[in-house]
Amino acid sequence: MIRLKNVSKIYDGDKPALVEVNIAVTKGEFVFLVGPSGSGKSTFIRLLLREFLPSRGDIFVAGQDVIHMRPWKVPYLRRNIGCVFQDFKLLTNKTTFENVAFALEVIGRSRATINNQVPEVLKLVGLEDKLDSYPDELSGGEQQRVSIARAFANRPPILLADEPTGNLDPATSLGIMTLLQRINRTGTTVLIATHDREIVDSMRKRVIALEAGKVVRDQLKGVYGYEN
Amino acid sequence: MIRLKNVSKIYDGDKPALVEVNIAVTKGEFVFLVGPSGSGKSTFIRLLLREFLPSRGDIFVAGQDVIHMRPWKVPYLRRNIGCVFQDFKLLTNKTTFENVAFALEVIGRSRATINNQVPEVLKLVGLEDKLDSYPDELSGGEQQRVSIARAFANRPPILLADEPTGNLDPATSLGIMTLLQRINRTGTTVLIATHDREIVDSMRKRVIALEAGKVVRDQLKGVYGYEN
Amino acid sequence: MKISAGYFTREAFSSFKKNIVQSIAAVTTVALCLVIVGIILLVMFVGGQVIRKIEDKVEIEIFMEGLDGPAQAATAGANPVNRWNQMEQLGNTIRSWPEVHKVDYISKEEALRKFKKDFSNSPLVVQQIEGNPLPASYRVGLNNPREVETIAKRIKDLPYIKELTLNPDENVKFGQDTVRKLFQVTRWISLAAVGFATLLIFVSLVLITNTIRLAIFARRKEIGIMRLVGASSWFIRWPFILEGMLEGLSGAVVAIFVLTSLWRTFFANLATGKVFAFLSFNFDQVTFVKLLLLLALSGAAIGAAGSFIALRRFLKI
Amino acid sequence: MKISAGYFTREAFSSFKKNIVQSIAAVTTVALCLVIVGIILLVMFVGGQVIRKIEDKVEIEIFMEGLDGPAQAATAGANPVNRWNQMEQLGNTIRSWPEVHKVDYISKEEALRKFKKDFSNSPLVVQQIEGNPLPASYRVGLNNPREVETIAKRIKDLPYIKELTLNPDENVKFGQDTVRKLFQVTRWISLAAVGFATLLIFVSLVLITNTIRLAIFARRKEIGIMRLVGASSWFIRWPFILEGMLEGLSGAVVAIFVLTSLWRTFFANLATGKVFAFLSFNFDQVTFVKLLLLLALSGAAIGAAGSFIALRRFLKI
Ligand SMILES: Nc1ncnc2c1ncn2[C@@H]1O[C@H](COP(=O)(O)OP(=O)(O)OP(=O)(O)O)[C@@H](O)[C@H]1O
Ligand SMILES: Nc1ncnc2c1ncn2[C@@H]1O[C@H](COP(=O)(O)OP(=O)(O)OP(=O)(O)O)[C@@H](O)[C@H]1O
Ligand SMILES: [Mg+2]
Ligand SMILES: [Mg+2]
Repeated sequence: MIRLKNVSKIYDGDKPALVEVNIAVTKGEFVFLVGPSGSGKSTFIRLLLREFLPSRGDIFVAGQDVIHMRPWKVPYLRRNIGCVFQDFKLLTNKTTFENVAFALEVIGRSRATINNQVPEVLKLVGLEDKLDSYPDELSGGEQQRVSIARAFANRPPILLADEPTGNLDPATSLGIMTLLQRINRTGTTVLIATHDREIVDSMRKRVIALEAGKVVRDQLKGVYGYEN
Repeated sequence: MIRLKNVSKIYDGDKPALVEVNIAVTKGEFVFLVGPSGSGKSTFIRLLLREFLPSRGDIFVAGQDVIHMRPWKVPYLRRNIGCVFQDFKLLTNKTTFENVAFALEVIGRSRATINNQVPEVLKLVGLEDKLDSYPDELSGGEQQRVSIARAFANRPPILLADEPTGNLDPATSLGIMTLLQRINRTGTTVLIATHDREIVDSMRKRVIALEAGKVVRDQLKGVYGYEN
Repeated sequence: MKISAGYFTREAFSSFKKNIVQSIAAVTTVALCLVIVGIILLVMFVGGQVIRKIEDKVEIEIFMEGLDGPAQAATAGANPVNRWNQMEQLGNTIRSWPEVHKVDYISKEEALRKFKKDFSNSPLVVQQIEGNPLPASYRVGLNNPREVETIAKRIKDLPYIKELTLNPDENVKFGQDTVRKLFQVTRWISLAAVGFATLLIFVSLVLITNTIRLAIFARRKEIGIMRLVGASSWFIRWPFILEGMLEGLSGAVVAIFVLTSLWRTFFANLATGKVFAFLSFNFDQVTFVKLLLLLALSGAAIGAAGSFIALRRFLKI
Repeated sequence: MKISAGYFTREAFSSFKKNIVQSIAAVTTVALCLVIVGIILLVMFVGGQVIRKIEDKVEIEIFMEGLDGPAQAATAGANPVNRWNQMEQLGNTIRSWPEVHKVDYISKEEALRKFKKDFSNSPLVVQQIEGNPLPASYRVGLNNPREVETIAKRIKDLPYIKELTLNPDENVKFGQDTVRKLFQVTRWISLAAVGFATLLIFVSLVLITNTIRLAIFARRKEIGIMRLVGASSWFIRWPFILEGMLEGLSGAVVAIFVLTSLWRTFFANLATGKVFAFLSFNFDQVTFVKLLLLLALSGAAIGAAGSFIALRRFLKI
């Protein structure tokens, strides 16, 4: 489902953000991406979304060659990927409802379907009474949950989540993780970048650990594993 | 140093974000503010900064009546408060260095002092090699650390931090917390809204717990205390 | 794809409302630019008519020696009836040319009356005039005054002209120097007006697209997010284009309202008012309505095009 | 407070560079608006001179019966030398008035020469003229042609005028109707031009502040953050105002460059060129440079004011 071959990414600066990364994630897997701040987790996720291209290497997502893809095909790739962004990336001019609805409008869902599905999805993340709030009328955690709801609203085959519980209390975090696990069980490939040691340690899924852009560990049923 | 009397805050909607809050924090205290997502922590902090006024009640910060304050005096109040915002609030047009320097320029520090102090402060949060990066060239955790550095750059008597470690790995989080504790020991009043159970539980400081806008617990040497 | 026009329209309207500051800025810009351009076009139209009126005063005069109707013709010697016929024929020939708008006959009596009026200050001159030494003449008005030289030349080459005028070069006149100067001046003014109008239209285009570009630039993050969520270029573009059209159209409507008021209180009075009554230009409603429709259409087109252009750089993947 | 002007200036320049899209938009808007306004002002200046030239052609003519120098005066009866003196005196009196710009004497001979030229088409008329029946005359040019009626009336009330002209009401002339119409038309054109220029200036102000407002609106978050970090209103304002001034000034410089080029290739030629040579208006460099300085100053002022105004709503606590 996701395959990276010798992928390196060097931003304008000198220090590389990713170095020779080789990773394969098969369909239906549940993967944690861990690593200290600045180790390249977000870069990894943004490469899969083709937000930019890697400096070297090949990337395949959902059977498509991300690097040699025609520009006009990129939106179709992205519709196969639900993504929770670290900074949420909500449309500030749209309400909670409209933000989630947008992901469905993009793939041409009918109004009726949207009116039906969006409140359902928002209920799953506990925002059923914030449908008409704009992002800046929401608390940090609420915004994060809108972003999560939008990511899986159109049931994409791949779900990427960048620090999806950074602004959530442990109870809500656990709820979200349970939700993501349930989504994973329906066949969705899930990849989560996180700092939440508690969750990683308790769930015992595959863990890929980055450090300064290098994959230093790739472990099935792994743990967060950094010592303080 | 901080005193709230019967403070309530109701946003345009119906449900109140804060209900009859009575809190007093004395000079030099170290306080954790905990509570589930949407319980009013950020609202609490923003009220202290006079980002907006409460619907009811009185607020005193650094000896000043926040509510009856003349508008032109507000900047002077804010210069007494360093604040780490949940969404960082970095100036996107300024580099890391310039963002931190801004907090010093505002209080009229000389160029020499700024050139001297800013790199020092940034070193404390581990960003000594990101001085010239713009916020969108930084990872989430790096942005958060810039926000932290800016908050205490001018050594304010009060330091507020809204979820300052949400995007940081446990090791870096601990480093930041140690730093905040050190700052606290020099006499600075510190108030931290957080979801990080590990840190709250290990530090054993005063804990104020909010739930749906109400103070449900105010405990010296407390713990995070929410069960999953 | 099942993308409905309904969605785009809804989006465009709601975005127009939600970004009201930018919308108002765009609408104001379009409105003000179109008002200015509209005024210039109206002035050019009116001015054009005034210039035409002035140019229409250019005439060719043909002075004919000692001839004024069959009766007096007898005194002029030669074959008077024949010459009278020749004169009639000359008038008819000229009148038959398509370039000629009218041919007026000024008899000797009329010429004398005018002479006496002109010299009322010098009664001695009038006293000295015996009989009627002034010649009769034709005044030839042209459809296109700019053809005056050609037509004058053609008249000089007509048959009988030598007999009638004795010296065609002297007696077929059109105030050559003044006319040339007049046409130079009017052409220069027209050119300057067209140049200025073109400049104004160009400036308006730049200012309007500038404003729209700024408005869209401020929303580049929004566009980036839409991209990341999988929206195709056209899916993003349509609402923006419709919003641009809406802004352009609203601006045009405001401009039309302003221009109509201006027209009612100002230009319309010109035609009937005293000042320019002697020019008595007419400006039919149809032309005005056409102008307004043109403005509305341009407004919408500029708005849409402005959005389209401004979006380009943000829609690159 | 130890806030240095250096910090504000640095901030303004760096912000100008970092927000280059908005800066360019603002500079373009200022430049284009000032070019248009500058052209209108130049045209008004030139047009005003043309109108003055035309109005200067308005003259008062005083026809004096049968008098042309002491020699011929003898033939006119009465006391010829005395009348000649009166005529001289009349001329001198009028010439001494401050409103009068010049008094030209047209002798009988000159009048006759002109008459013969005018009637070259009617040799019979010229043949009939015996001796010189045309009167001598004064032509009075005024400093302000609009005073023509008053001055004409004053001339009619002068001593000797009855003896010299026999009938002052007939023989002191200034083409009353034409002159009135001319002044109506020129006043109307001037009014229209001033109105249009005012409108253009107003529109420019709105468009420029609009653009600056949009640019600042796009940065409202930035301003909000500065507030939250404890910046005072003026600390935030100064860099924006300086940036606005910088934009306005840059725009003005561009406009000045464009106008100077236009002036070189176009207006300057007018004065020497053939078309308007007969008007021979002069446009001194000093006026032009003054105009340019005015533009530069206005540019900077508008930019600063625009920023100041646009900031107000974002600086409320
Ligand atoms: N646009 C950019 N330009 C230049 N450098 C960048 C850019 N984005 C990220 N970087 C750098 O690349 C490195 C990796 O960043 P990345 O965002 O992938 O880290 P991360 O693992 O997500 O960290 P965090 O946990 O703090 O979010 C960081 O050092 C960061 O400063
Ligand atoms: N500007 C606003 N307008 C309306 N409602 C608001 C606004 N800001 C916050 N709220 C609501 O007030 C409540 C408290 O918000 P607040 O941001 O204080 O929560 P929080 O404790 O910081 O939550 P989190 O841990 O998720 O950041 C939430 O339900 C939120 O939706
Ligand atoms: Mg990251
Ligand atoms: Mg919060």
